[in-house]
Amino acid sequence: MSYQVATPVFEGPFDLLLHLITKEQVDIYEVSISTIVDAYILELERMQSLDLEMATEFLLIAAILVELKTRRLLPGRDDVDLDEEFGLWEERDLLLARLLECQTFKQAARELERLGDRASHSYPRRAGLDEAFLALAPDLLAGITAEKLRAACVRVLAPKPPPPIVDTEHIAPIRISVQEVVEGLAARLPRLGRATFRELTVDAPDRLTVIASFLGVLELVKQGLADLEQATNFGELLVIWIGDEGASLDALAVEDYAG
Amino acid sequence: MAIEEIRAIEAIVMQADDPIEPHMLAQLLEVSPARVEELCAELAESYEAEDRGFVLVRVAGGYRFQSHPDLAPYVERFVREGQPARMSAAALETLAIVAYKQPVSRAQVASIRGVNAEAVMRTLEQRGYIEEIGHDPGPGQALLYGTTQGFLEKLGLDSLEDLPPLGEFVPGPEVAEALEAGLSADGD
Amino acid sequence: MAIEEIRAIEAIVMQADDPIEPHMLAQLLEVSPARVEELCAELAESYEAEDRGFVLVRVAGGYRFQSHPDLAPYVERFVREGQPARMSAAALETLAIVAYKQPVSRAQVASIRGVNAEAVMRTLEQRGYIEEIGHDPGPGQALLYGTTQGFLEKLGLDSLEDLPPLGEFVPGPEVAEALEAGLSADGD
Repeated sequence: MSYQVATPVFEGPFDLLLHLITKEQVDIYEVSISTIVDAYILELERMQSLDLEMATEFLLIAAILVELKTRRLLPGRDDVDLDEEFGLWEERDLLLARLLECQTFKQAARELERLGDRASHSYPRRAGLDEAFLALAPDLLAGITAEKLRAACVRVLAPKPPPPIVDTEHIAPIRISVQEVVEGLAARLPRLGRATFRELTVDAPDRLTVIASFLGVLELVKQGLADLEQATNFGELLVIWIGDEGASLDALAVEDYAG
Repeated sequence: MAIEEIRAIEAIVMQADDPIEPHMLAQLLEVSPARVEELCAELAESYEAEDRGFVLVRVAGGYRFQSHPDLAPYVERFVREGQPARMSAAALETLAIVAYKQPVSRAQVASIRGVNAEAVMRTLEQRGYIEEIGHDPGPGQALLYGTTQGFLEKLGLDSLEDLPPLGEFVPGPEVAEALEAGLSADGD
Repeated sequence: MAIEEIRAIEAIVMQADDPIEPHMLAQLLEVSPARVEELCAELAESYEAEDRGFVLVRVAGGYRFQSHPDLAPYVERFVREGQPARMSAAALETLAIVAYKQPVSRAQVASIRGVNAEAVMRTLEQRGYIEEIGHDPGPGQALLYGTTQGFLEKLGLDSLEDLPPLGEFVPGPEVAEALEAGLSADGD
């Protein structure tokens, strides 16, 4: 696969999508999955440690796109489950709404920057009170003892209590460990030799597991144990084992995902 | 001959190190806040008319003296501590979300941006742009964030109402169409 | 129409925290110190003639704006009614960090406290409890702060070594209580 795709650094999945759609003026269906994977791997290489949350978000969107794309390629539309179809449209609309929202805040950010730039040319007076008036100001140290000072310092330096309950309202918990998935794949793939991504994830219980599997595949590619192939732009993603029989996993690299 | 109130405002604002609120000036001068606003507007105009090197501005809910923006090249040479580092695009976008959606939790910001917001929000907090302003009353009790006085000061705004309406930034029909086409189930 | 140099002097002196020496102004304006003195005298006269509430004075070897002596009663009232009378928790914590961690930069204090320390440190500096004691040798050359002699005297300490040791981080009863309160449903 090609690593020559010149991509700017993307701040997140929306950034990449917005770039692909608005800047490059391409139909997202014409963007091959390998382009997305390439861009993603480039991002991985730029990152010291992988932000699992961001990777998941990225792949969630990639998964929706792949699903949309596959759907479009179905030979006949008679066998399409209407409920599934509606679900897909809903996801598409949701994605569109999120992209528009993201784009809105990008514009708002530019305006904030402009306001800040303009304000930065005018320097505020902060001199405060003259000595003559300072003498009249209440003594803030009145009643402050060395012991109170020590207590205040300890208060600041003491470890903070954890927030009451972790706020996860909008973020689905990650229940599967990518490390487990990588180990599972490393056990299965050498026997299979090659398998489509769909085959590998056919019994995945939920989308998150599919995403974790995708991450796992990317990890194997990164470690030179697997390669990805896509026969045509619209073809299925093929995972090929290229590692030795008893190839051992780079435990450290995998920890990056898990940790 | 300037009237006493005008002179008193100049004297007090000269000694204040934060924008001083009209109601505080009104209390010190024993006049109505409306009268203070009137006098301050008069003062600001007189500096303008006299082509002074400073301005009296209304910012973050109060009045303060600032150097005239024209003269920034001279002042920049003097200011010892360099201007704070420019904000990254990520920081600006996060700040925009907090400014327009406040009170807002970290998770909500992350959900809008599609990326983890923790590090960026911590930086914004340390740099004085945002602060914790409460807890979500819901079951999660998530910390809620909002913008600070310093945010208004740094952006030269009197209040949050002076932020341009978010509606102005919604992408135009051509962008929405491009996005829609890009995601359309029928492709092209 | 005021000339550029006059306006530049007004701008620089307005935003400066301390009196500015004529030779510094001369350097910034690229004119002679004598010319600066001339322009400043002109400015001072114009404020006098216009009966402004502030004056431009030569003090401690430099120029600065002050409120007009006539208006001292208003400023005194502002000092009594418009200034905090007690040390806020944020101010006390900041002062404690500076006392125990000196020399320390503003950014370091912000990072330890997790919130911006600019305004609080400015107040502590103005009140004479902390002061600039050097520059960070690293890139950026951040200003480093420490506590003053006056601070030690007010606390009845001979030297910084007399500050009670922080000791192990065994939370005292009040900290344990605070932690518990923080964990309870309604937080603060």
